[in-house]
Amino acid sequence: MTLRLHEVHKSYGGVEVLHGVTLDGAPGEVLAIVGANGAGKSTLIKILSGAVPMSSGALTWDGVELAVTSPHDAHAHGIRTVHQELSLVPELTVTENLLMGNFPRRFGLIDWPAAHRRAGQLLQEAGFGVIDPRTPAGRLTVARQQMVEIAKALVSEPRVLVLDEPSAVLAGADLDALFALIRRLQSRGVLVVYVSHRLAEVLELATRIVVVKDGRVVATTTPDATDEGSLIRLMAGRTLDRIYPERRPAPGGPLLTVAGLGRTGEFDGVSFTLRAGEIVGLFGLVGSGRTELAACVFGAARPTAGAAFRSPGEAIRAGVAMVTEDRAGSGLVLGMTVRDNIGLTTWRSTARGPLIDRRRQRTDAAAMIRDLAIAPQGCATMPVVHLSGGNQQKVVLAKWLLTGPRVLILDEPTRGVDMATRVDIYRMIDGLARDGLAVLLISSDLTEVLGATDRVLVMRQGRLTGELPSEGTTEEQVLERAIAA
Amino acid sequence: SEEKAGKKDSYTIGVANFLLSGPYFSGMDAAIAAQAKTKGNVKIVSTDAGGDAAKLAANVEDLLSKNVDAIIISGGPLESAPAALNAIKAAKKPVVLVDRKFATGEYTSWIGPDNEAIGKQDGEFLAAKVKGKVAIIKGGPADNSIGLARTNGLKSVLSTKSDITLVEAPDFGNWGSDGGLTVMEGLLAKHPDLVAVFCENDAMCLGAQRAIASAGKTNQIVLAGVDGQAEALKAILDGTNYVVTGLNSPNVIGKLALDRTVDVLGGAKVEKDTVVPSPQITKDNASQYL
Amino acid sequence: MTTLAVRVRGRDVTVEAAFTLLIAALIVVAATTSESFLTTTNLTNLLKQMVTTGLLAFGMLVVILTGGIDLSVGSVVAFSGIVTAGLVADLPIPLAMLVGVASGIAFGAVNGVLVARFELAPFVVTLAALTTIRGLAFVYSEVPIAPTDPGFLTLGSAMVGPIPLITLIMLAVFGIGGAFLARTPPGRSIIAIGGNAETVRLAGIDVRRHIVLAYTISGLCAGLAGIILTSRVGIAQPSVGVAFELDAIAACVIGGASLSGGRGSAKGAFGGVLVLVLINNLLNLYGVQSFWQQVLKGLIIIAVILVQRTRRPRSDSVKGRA
Amino acid sequence: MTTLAVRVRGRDVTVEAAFTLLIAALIVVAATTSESFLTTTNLTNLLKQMVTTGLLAFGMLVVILTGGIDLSVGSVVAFSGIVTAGLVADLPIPLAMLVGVASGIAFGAVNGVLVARFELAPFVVTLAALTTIRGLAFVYSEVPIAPTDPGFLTLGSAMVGPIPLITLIMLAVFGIGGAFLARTPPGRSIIAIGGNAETVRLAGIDVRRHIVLAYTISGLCAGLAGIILTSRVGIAQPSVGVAFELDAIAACVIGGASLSGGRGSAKGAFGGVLVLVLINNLLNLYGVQSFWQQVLKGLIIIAVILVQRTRRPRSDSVKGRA
Ligand SMILES: Nc1ncnc2c1ncn2[C@@H]1O[C@H](COP(=O)(O)OP(=O)(O)OP(=O)(O)O)[C@@H](O)[C@H]1O
Ligand SMILES: Nc1ncnc2c1ncn2[C@@H]1O[C@H](COP(=O)(O)OP(=O)(O)OP(=O)(O)O)[C@@H](O)[C@H]1O
Ligand SMILES: [Mg+2]
Ligand SMILES: [Mg+2]
Repeated sequence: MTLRLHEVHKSYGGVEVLHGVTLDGAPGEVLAIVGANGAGKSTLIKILSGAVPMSSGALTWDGVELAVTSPHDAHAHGIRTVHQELSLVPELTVTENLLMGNFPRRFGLIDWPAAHRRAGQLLQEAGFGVIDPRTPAGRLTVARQQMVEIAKALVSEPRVLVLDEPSAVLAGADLDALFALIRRLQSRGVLVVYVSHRLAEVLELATRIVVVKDGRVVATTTPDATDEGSLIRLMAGRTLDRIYPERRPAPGGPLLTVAGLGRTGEFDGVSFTLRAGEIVGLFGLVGSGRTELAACVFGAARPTAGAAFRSPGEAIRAGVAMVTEDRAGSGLVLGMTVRDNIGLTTWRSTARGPLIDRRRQRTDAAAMIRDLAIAPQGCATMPVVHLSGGNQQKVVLAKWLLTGPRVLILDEPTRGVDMATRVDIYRMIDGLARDGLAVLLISSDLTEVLGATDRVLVMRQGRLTGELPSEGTTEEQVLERAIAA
Repeated sequence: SEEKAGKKDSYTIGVANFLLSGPYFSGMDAAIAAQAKTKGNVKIVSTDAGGDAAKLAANVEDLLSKNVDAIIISGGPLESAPAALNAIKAAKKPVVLVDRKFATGEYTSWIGPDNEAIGKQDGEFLAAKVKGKVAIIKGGPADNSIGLARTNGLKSVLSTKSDITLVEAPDFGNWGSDGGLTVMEGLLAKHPDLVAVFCENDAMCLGAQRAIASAGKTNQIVLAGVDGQAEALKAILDGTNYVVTGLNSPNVIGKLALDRTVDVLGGAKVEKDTVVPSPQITKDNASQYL
Repeated sequence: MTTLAVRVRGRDVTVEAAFTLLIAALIVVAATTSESFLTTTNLTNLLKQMVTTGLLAFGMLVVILTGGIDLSVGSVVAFSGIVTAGLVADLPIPLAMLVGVASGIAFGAVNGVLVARFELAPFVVTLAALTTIRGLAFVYSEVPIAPTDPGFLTLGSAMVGPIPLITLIMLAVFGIGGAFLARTPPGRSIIAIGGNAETVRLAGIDVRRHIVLAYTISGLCAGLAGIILTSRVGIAQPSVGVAFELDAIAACVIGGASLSGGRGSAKGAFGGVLVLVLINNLLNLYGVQSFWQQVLKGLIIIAVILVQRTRRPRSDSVKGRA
Repeated sequence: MTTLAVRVRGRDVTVEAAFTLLIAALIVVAATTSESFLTTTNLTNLLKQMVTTGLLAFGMLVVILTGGIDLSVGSVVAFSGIVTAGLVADLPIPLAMLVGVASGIAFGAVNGVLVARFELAPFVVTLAALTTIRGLAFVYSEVPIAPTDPGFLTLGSAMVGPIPLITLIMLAVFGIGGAFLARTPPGRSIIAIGGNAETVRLAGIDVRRHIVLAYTISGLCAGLAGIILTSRVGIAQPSVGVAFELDAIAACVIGGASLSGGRGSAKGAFGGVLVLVLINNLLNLYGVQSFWQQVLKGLIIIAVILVQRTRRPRSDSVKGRA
């Protein structure tokens, strides 16, 4: 019994992005797909789920061809997918998002009490019982929305569960819940297809690992037969001697001081100072208030206690830049070209008279595309929505780096970014700090927070609960302060 | 009490305008109000249906809610407005129609012009003056029977003349000067050899006159309109190529209508239908209407 | 708008409090400042006057929920009315009326197919439909048609107790339609499509079919409004219904619907209809001069949505969306 | 719409090929089937008749790009025209015209502030403005005003070589306006706001100010259109301009603009204006009777957007958005 994708080709507007991919998976397997940003992982998954049609190739189950031309067909064959981009309907409740198309009915009408019960049960079974099914989905944090997305795939006992970077926005207990869920499904004979950039996780979960590069399968291996280093080499085509650059903290004068900042219901009495040349991590569990804190510091939201910038414009003029966590919602104008997105922060400051300096915009964008290795080739004039997730993240980064900031706030900057590029980003942050910038790195990735920073601020339920040097601090020490006593 | 229907010392009269946003209709509304002022004991409540038959019915209902003593319907939408008339009848109030007469339905009295006669009048004037192609600019839409009556009047005269050919503009001028202008421009492109233009009202003719002037054909084409709008009278008086119109004065009709309504309320026996004559206005007599 | 989530027997009952208050305030003002307002005649008038806008507003709401718009409703009203009036001569009245409604359904379906299947912009599709259908109404009959059969007027004038029959029909549409939107899978799908069509597609639901359904419902409501209007006025006119779509859309938006889809409710749209009808009625009862009526009507609408808005928690972001 | 990216001297020149072809085809059909089409009179008519829709369409485009809509333009045309005509008696002509345009700017700014500062839905705000401003035009003068000074007619009738002055003014608006949108920071910001206002806000750009600017530009264009129309007709009417907004919006959408904002171009909108004006002109030249004109006009518009659509690579998702 195997599911098989055979010689799958896919072109977008004449450009081929998958060049004949063949892979198969059996019930009870966890098949991991890894690859650099833009390698074609999500495209493959969209084909498997019926979201986009393949240009040529076949999908078979036990040698019998499955006609999957729509998500509906995929569902009918028991293939359920959690896509990379969050796409809940924000106005609707969790229940409705979960049961869309599968409502319990009485006399033809939706039985709402039964629906809420069923939704609660689904969440409970998935290990996400903390979520109230009656909440509008838009009110949930990104992490909880992701959990809802995952629970949604379990509505009708899938045979194949496809997860495209489900862990990118999860951390701590939520991540554990996800792993436990995957193992349970695996033991029930479900085929799990798992895409992730977190290689440690892949090595822990997978029964087999498929490495995709530039739209081709370049290797198939098992966790026993490989390690992170070899995987990165296969994906990136280069060796990475170390992931995090060597840091020798030498903080200069204070660049940004936050004192007694608070916003009712979100965080309270937060004070810290960022100094020139240092990288400060901000760790906390999901919902601890880090994003709101950053928004207030940057002037994007109004604090109710303490003073901060009054508008993003003021912050930018003062040399502060902020990469937000929600790239589709507040980081990018998806329909605009990569070049215009990169130019958004600078077209005014670099204008010549009333006109935008187009030559400068072009060269600046080109430089950023080169420095951050934003793929694919010639993407400067492509709408940013056509880029892979990781590359979109890099575009956001590029936009802010161009403002020449002295203080850089990064909210989950490596979410969805492949290992090789992450290493580039860490190097770049390191380089910026060496040039005298102060960096605040907000992250839910504990390894990253300890590896890439000089000291770590820990936040719990809207309050700073600790400050630790990164050197010599263990993950347990950080978690201890992040988790409520 | 001694106060029987129609024997009060002061009255409120409701005016249900079908469409106020034209100079003719707003003039009518103003004339009725002005005449009411002269009476001293008549109050006017006026409504505008904005050209919507259903809204007219609603407005009539609102007026009846206010318990007006009588209703004047100005520029009725149709050949008939059964529901509105029924409501008025049910409320036992008199209703006086101005401008448009209803083909069916019960009303107390009607005062208005004979639109076909005005068209005929223009036709006879043109027949005596020109030979060749004569264009017709209609106001629209196709169910507007006032315009239709005017055009039919004109056609009834001119279609019998062998030395005149009629061309009808394919699109409507919507009763405004801007529409008249655009329609005329189109006509000129297709029929450069026109000798005269008839418009269903003066506003359109004023626009058409501009188009003719722009095309440098002022000496070739004369214009004939309907209504007696001030600007048209002036153009006629000035001896331009605007040569004739037929008076359809809202002032005269409005004044008569108010008087008629008050008479009805006073219990007088009145004439049912009153045609207000529409004298032909040319350069010779235009000054007396300005 | 502030929404108080009240839970009744485990169900969410969302009370749009500020809006209800607003309408109540309008009514109180009306009742205390105009003697005529609370008379039976006037209240009956109000009930009748809300029917056309009400029917169109419900259909419009369904389309707006998908993120679309239907500009053609006024023309459909005219077409359905004139065809029905024309057929009364040859067909039994109920059958003639059925044909009128069916024509509305057909036009709606065509709009829906063009929008869903051919992915054309709803605004342009229905604007073109507005023009074409209006033209067809004139092609059918250039002149108004007054059916002589007095039975034809029954629908428009019948009373059920103190309530006009046509008002009951409209209320039924809102009742059934509201339940459709709130409690049936297709209704929920239509709302979800407006929130995020791609999500709905990925959930295995046929988005296109639901969009067609939405436009068809709008056509059905417009067709129904057409025959009711004709029966009420007693005569069908091919030129009736110009700009009806604007009031219908305004009612939905005043009632909290978002023109980008996914947000809006039958209750809200009904409230919007009430607001519009009350404003017109009041201005008439006060005897405000017609041009000043227009000036005031616009200002009052702005005031109404401003009041709603101040009750809504301020968002930090600015959208500037329709 | 297929866009061929042609690179000229290192610059991207996006040629909207299918659309240009379509307009060319329309012109060829016109020229070969109607003798009158290529006459000087007719071509001059075309040039003049596109001015009002053109000016309104550009202003509308700017608003649509932000994701908004401006329904009030027709009323602004009427107000600006009647005020200008009224003031000519007391003021020098250019000054009177300036006041007319300024009134448009003021109305636009008020719309913008209501949308941006108070976060009200553009559709309802500008619908209310449509009503109020129309009322104000009638309050200013119920009857048409014909300025007696013949100098007033100059603007509308002057020719620069074979081209009417007013056409040149409109072309200048598209030229300068197109450059504004494509090449200046506020222009690009307006487009980006339509794409994602929150992203733009976080980039330190004052979103509200730009939204106000967009509506002000629309008001300015409508004010300008008002004085030009009055000068062309020679007489100002308070009732002019009803439903002008529909043609303006249609032109933008036919030209590829998305009513949800962020997508659209001056070139496209201009093409849309051409399409609409050509359709009207052709139907008249063929002598198609009025209501058949309506029927055909709608069908042709659908055909036009269908042709555009088949040239566009199919998207995988269904949107059904306005
Ligand atoms: N709709 C589209 N139109 C054009 N090109 C597209 C489209 N979607 C994806 N692509 C291109 O296809 C390629 C593969 O993208 P895909 O999203 O599958 O990458 P991925 O492996 O999932 O990357 P990531 O790790 O960043 O999520 C990329 O070059 C991307 O730019
Ligand atoms: N849209 C919303 N509506 C209501 N409450 C919200 C909303 N977004 C966040 N919250 C709440 O605000 C608090 C802070 O959330 P925030 O997203 O800032 O946390 P965070 O630490 O940045 O977490 P994350 O890892 O998800 O970014 C949490 O209690 C969360 O539940
Ligand atoms: Mg991906
Ligand atoms: Mg966060």
